[in-house]
Amino acid sequence: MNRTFSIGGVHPHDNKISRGCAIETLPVPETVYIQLSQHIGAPAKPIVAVGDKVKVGQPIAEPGGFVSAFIHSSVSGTVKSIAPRKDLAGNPQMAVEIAVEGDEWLEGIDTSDTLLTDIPSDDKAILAKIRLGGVVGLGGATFPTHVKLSPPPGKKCDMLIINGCECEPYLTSDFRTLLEKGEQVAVGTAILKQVLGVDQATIAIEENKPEAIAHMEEVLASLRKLSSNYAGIRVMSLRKRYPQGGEKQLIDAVMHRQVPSGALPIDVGAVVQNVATALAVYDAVQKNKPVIDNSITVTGECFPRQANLLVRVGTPLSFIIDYLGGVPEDAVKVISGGPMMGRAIANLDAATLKGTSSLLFLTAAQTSRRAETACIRCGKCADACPMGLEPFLLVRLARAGMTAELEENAVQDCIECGCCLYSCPAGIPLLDHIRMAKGQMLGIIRSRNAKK
Amino acid sequence: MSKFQLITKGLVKDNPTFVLLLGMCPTLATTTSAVNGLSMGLATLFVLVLSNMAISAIAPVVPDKVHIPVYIVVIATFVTILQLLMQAYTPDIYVTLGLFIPLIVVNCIVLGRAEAFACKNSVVDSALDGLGVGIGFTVSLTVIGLVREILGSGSAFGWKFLSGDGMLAFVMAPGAFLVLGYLMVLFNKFIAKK
Amino acid sequence: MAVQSNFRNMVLCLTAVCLVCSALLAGVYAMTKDPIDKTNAEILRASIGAVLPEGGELSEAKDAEIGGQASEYYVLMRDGSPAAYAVKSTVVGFGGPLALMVGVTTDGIVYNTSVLSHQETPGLGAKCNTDAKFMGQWQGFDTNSKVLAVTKDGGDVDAITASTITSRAYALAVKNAVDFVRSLAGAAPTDGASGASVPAGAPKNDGGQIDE
Amino acid sequence: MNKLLVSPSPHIHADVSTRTLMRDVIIALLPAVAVSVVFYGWKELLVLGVSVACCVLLEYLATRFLLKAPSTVGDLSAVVTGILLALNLPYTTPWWVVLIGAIVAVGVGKMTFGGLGQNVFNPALVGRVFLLISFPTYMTHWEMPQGLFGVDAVTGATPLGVIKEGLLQGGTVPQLMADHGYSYGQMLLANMGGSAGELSALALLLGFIYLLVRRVIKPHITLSIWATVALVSLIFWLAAPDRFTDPLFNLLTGGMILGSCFMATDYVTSPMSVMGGIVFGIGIGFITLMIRYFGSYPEGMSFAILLMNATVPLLNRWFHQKKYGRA
Amino acid sequence: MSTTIIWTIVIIASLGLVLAVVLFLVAERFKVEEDPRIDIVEKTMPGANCGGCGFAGCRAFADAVVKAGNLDSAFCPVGGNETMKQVASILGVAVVEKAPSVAVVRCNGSCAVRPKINDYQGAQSCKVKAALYAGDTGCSFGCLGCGDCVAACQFGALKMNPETGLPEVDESLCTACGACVKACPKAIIEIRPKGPRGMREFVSCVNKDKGPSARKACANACIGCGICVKTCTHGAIVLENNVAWIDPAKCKLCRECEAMCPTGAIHGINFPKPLDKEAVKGRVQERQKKAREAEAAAKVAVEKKED
Amino acid sequence: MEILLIIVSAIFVNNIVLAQFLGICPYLGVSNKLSTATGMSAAVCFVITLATLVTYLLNKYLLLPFGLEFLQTIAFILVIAALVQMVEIVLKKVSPSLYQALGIFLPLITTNCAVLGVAINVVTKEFTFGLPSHMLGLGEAVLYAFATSLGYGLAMVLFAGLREHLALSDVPKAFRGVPIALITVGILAMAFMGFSGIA
Ligand SMILES: Cc1cc2nc3c(=O)[nH]c(=O)nc-3n(C[C@H](O)[C@H](O)[C@H](O)COP(=O)(O)O)c2cc1C
Ligand SMILES: Cc1cc2nc3c(=O)[nH]c(=O)nc-3n(C[C@H](O)[C@H](O)[C@H](O)COP(=O)(O)O)c2cc1C
Ligand SMILES: Cc1cc2nc3c(=O)[nH]c(=O)nc-3n(C[C@H](O)[C@H](O)[C@H](O)COP(=O)(O)O)c2cc1C
Ligand SMILES: Cc1cc2nc3c(=O)[nH]c(=O)nc-3n(C[C@H](O)[C@H](O)[C@H](O)CO)c2cc1C
Ligand code: SF4
Ligand code: SF4
Ligand code: SF4
Ligand code: SF4
Ligand code: FES
Repeated sequence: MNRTFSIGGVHPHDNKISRGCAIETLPVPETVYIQLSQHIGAPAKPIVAVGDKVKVGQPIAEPGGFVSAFIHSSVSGTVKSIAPRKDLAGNPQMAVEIAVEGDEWLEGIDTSDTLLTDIPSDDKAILAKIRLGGVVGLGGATFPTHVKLSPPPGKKCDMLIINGCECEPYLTSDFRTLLEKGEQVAVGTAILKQVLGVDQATIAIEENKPEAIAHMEEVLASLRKLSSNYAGIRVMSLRKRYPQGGEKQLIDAVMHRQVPSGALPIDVGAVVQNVATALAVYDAVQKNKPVIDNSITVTGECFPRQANLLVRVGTPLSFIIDYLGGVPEDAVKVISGGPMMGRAIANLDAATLKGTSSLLFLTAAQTSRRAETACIRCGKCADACPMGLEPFLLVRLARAGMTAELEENAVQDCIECGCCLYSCPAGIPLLDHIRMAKGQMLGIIRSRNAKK
Repeated sequence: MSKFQLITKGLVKDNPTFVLLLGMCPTLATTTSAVNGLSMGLATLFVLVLSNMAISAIAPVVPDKVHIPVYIVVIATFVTILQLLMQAYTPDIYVTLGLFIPLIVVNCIVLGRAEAFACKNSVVDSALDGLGVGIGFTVSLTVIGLVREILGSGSAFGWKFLSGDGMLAFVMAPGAFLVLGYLMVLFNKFIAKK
Repeated sequence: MAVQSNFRNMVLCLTAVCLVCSALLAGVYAMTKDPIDKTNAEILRASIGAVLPEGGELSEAKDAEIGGQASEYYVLMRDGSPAAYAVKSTVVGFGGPLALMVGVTTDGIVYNTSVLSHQETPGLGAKCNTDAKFMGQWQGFDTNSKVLAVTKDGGDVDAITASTITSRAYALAVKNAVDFVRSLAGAAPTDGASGASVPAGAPKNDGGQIDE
Repeated sequence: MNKLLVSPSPHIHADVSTRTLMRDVIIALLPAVAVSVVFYGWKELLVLGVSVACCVLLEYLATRFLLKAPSTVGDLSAVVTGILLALNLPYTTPWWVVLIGAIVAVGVGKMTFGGLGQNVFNPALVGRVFLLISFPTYMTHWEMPQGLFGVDAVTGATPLGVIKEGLLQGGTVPQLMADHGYSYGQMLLANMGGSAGELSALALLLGFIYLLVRRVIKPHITLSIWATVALVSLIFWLAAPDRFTDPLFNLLTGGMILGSCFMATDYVTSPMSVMGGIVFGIGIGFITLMIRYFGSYPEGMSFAILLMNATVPLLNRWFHQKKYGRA
Repeated sequence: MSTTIIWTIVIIASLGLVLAVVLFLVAERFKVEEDPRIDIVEKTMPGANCGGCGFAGCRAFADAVVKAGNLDSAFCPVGGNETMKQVASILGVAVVEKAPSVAVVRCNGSCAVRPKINDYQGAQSCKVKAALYAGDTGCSFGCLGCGDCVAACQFGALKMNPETGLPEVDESLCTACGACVKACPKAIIEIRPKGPRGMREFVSCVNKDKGPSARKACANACIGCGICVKTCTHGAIVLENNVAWIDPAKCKLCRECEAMCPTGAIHGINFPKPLDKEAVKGRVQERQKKAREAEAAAKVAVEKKED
Repeated sequence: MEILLIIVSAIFVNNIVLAQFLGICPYLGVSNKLSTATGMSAAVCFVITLATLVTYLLNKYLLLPFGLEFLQTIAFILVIAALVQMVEIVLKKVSPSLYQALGIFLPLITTNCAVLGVAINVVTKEFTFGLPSHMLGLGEAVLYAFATSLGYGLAMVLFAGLREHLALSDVPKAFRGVPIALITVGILAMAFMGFSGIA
């Protein structure tokens, strides 16, 4: 029996209907809108002006703080405007509008397909490249990778985990990346391993992706023959269970360690990076290629054409959709990300971000929420919660505004995986309320810590 | 407040049972039938009126720090007198109500009226106040007793209209709570119209 | 409140109130003592009278041990010799002690019974004090020909529906009384007649426990 | 598509609903219902019919007129309550007593608290215990129909009642068991006497397994009741086999199976955490045996469940799910 | 008999005596430790415990003002000046009157003028909705309509108007406690001085979008055109981030801005007479024309001088 | 065995609140929160036990010898009132923390009829416990009083748990507060009837 995490979890049907679609490259649109806030932390500050000519891979914004990242132009052309533009939630966000002219890349970027397996030995230089390449976590949180790779002094990393779980239904871009760019991911992993100074790295893949597991084992076997850099990297097959890909759950599954509440993975000696992040690290370090594009799964039973696309950052969603045949009649909801954690899109004119991983189209029958009825205290939400929380209780407390009790019952630990709401037979909007309560609680905790 | 209001306020506005929630123990324990409820109510009324009068008479000279013990002594005296009288003249009722006769001493209604009203008002007003609250208490207890008797024994004021028994739970402890609970809802809804 | 407290007026006031109240109480007590005694006596007499035939002269209470418990009985003297006995007999019923006054004539026939106090369930065991059929069967119950046990146990006492326990206790109380009267008369206890057996050394049989 | 639908994640939902859960419980109860109708005939049907109809009707009326909300009868929980109440009553119960029971169960036990999910006591048991106290005659006395398995069923008492009475009269357990010809096989298949739910342990267990397979309930509460009953009665039985009945007898008689499989497991009125559930089960098992052995009621399952229902808020407070990353 | 009576009296009286002594000791040992004024002040407070004053409930307020001995930094918005006067008299200090205030909803994008472009499913809460997306309409600033503010108001002063989909304030009930302001994730509600006889002039919109997109999203939006600023002769209107705001301290309630606003985003309430838009408009235009002429004349004069 | 019977009988079978109807006012009044309910229960335990001890002695050595049983009510209540006050003083002085936890409930207890009720019951009622009915001896009396107050605590804590739960439930408006509390106690009392006859 394969390993898995020890608390909670659910088994939604995985519906990976686009798993057979090879990654194809989407044409470059006429205009891209590159948002200045594509990562957790402070928005980047623009370093170009309206009218400037830019090339592919040219930095157009620099970090706006310690936890922040570079942003590069994904196309070549002229900067048309730097102004608020509605993001996919419809909220105005600063974005750089670039009219595309040709496809001219910045010098120094290696656009060839050659696999470079020799890893530079200067860790500082590697980190600088990662930082300058604007690499952020592509597993969803878009946390600047160079920050994650510089653990605070005194904290030692025992294990690097490459997160290839892709436990969300429908999503296949990580899977395709592993199949098609397995070598690059492996090299990226070796780079990360070296920077972190760890001996062990695990590429964790769920058992429903046997091709990827086999492929990665092959790739690693051949790489190990080339260099000792690749010793200590292994592939681990995990049982299929959502949210296996959640950092905390993955650490539990792989290392049998649990990250204490409020602590970081590094506190238990773990660093988790997504497969696509590893690829981005490879590109940045070996090829000098910053994050200017990423793979996006476009899928949904009602959608006419399944696809995994390599898309330039800043491409309008409508461009992608039109390219594949337009929005189907019966789709009511378009989701950026998976059906469990993704965000419903309110505005199809918005553009992609570095972290966009999929566009999922769902019909009313698939997605409609059940009418809310009374909680029957069945405990299914608590059984499902991978953090061992009691969502039914948290919601009762949240509705009554009982802050002290909410903290006691660890609302701040919720990872917003959605297992609770998914499982509830009474259709109670558990996570909606918990998310609010959690936000409020984190605010309280933060201000309390600030006072101390 | 007019004298009339003094007497009637206990029925609805300051109903000791349904509004003030005082004297719950006799309310629940002695209302197995309408007659029992009525007797308990009257017994309490007797003590209420007399102790209210006595206390309003002596209140002006009672030092503040001992007023509770003094009032308790006064109330206990009347309760004991009541006990003796009942033993002598209504022994049946005395046996039925049992422990709850001496417990009138600690019935919060009695001490409550002493504290809240008698010690600040004239003897006559205090007597009327005791009478009013006592009537409210008596009526409530009689109604509760009546409902429990009808449901529990199939009779009303001892007159049997069902050949068999009623639902026995109503003459026992659970029924007391249930009847009071539901009557309270009805009271709030239809009589007090809160 | 009008008066400021100090040691002297506090003590004085409370003591004075106590004095007055106790005097009042004492007065009422003195006043009601006779009526209370009389009422109690009347109740007793009524309960005795109800279970004994008319006429004759009733003795004072006499102490005795009945059914293993300290109790008392009264003798009805007619023409200088005992004609009947009123025996107070207490057993444990369903809900607690069940105290009866049992009238037994010297020839072992139950004249009548009455319930002095009980704690049985209203509507069930409590019917032993209200159910005409149940109460009626005791009048003239001849212990020489009938067995003092409920029909379920092979006796001749019709139990109250769904209250066998109370009925059994009742029957036992009567039996204890009859046995006592027989022992006064020097006769054998009813056990022989009924054929019911008292398990030897049964743990609580001296407590009026129904152990048959 | 003109307007995009927007909602917070997750965007898909498991295909269980309150209604499907309740439907599964009803399906699980069908074997027991069938057996009882076969054995007791139309009288049992009447009890079932009155109980279910009245529960559903009352829920409908209460939601519409008391709560002034859309009716919730569609969730089928009132049907479950109705069936369980009926299975808890002797088949001879007059229809109007069943009616009162249903009114108390749904009216007092459930709707007064606000309907599905809000009640703290098991509604069917509130109904049953109310009837037990109010109409002990009907609830403990009935005539038996002709036995199907060649058993001479003449007395109207359940094995538990027979043993209790017999012990009071100085009998011993083995002697009473032999006198009445009780056998475990018969108790498992069809144990004549008592309410419909005490009839066939096997039919009930079948339903229980169905619920487990469908993942409607988890087995911890039921198992902890059984374990407690078995263990405690074993101790008593070994100490005084004449005075106390044996574990198997206690597991197979009375409302033990019905109560432990279907009534103690009611979501609404049982603890949320597994540990709490185990303590809950231990409490039920223990109190049941104490009442059976020492109380004046022959059967203690319903009281035990109701009593432990009252402890559920405390158990929920004291026992929590194991949390991730917390000691 | 008589011994019984004597013993009765002796025992009860001596019990009373002992008790009195004990109670005296109690009285001696327990002097009041807490400032009794805290209780008194607490009793005068409205007891809503809403926290509108900035303290954790009425008791905390009472405690704080009694300890401080003055009312300089304390004001109970619920009880208002009435209560504050009473508290002041308890503390023996003077009270500074505050202008009575009331909550004002600064969004007038009713369902009719603000077409929906999205549907929403989820917990009916503005906060949840706001965290998710900008709102069902093109306006990312306007009211979300789930009524968090209504739920927050302890005084029942807010109600959702189903027709407009916007909350409405019942001024007679509103105590200006500000709970709704805190509850609204879109910062739409503002506490404003009530104004003379309740008359108030305010911009009922907070849309910071540029004119065209604001207009596209909502017909009643403030488009930041600045006409009102130009109209107001008292300098009461500030235009910032494409949205106007009227300073109640400077506003003279002339209603000229209201008449001039091209979208109707400016609202005047509780005025005795309805606004005759055309008349006021004419008047303002007249004045502006004159001003322009005067200016032009002045310019001409200046130019002439220079020449 | 007898001790066990006294305890079981006092806590479960004849539960002071659910079967004897004593001390209902504070039972309904201070059971809103589990923490207060626990504090109140502890205070009641202490006072009932102590008061029974004192009144038992008072009755035995002062009232009975002089034939003054009729003074039980007045004498007991006086003593109880004084006792509660004294406990308050002593507690405040000896253990301020305990006073913080229990002291606030003491004034409530004076008018709690459970205290007087148990005191009177102990000296007037006959008890059986499956034995010949008899009056309680001093040891039994104190044990009985203590067990009874434990029964009060049990009923109180259970009830407080239920009420805290109900406070967060959607109880219909008309039933909220005292009515639903009463109905809950009613059902609880029904459940406690299961213990009847345990002896
Ligand atoms: C404020 C903040 C600070 C963080 N600091 C660190 C850090 O110092 N070291 C580290 O390895 N990860 C750090 N992380 C990254 C988190 O551990 C985690 O990888 C990230 O939030 C994404 O996880 P998720 O996608 O599971 O939510 C930080 C994250 C946040 C939000
Ligand atoms: C519920 C949940 C599910 C997740 N599932 C995945 C996943 O399937 N694959 C993945 O790479 N990251 C997943 N993540 C994000 C990881 O927690 C983690 O942030 C990420 O692997 C860190 O790598 P990155 O910094 O390279 O993005 C998930 C996070 C959560 C909270
Ligand atoms: C609440 C309740 C109270 C009862 N009270 C009595 C009673 O007072 N006396 C009695 O004999 N049986 C009483 N019983 C019935 C006994 O438990 C038992 O069922 C009955 O006595 C058995 O006798 P039977 O053969 O007449 O059915 C009561 C039962 C219940 C449920
Ligand atoms: C597994 C399960 C067991 C149930 N058991 C009962 C029961 O014993 N009694 C009852 O009235 N309802 C029962 N119900 C129905 C429903 O949950 C119950 O009426 C609620 O207590 C009503 O709020 C059960 C439901 C489920 C899913
Ligand atoms: S969303 Fe939060 S509460 Fe819900 S299951 Fe996931 S971690 Fe638990
Ligand atoms: S899953 Fe839903 S119905 Fe079940 S306990 Fe959780 S919130 Fe309640
Ligand atoms: S409307 Fe707002 S400010 Fe006014 S009382 Fe209600 S919450 Fe307070
Ligand atoms: S004013 Fe604010 S809180 Fe009120 S309904 Fe609108 S968005 Fe929600
Ligand atoms: S009457 Fe018993 S406590 Fe109030």
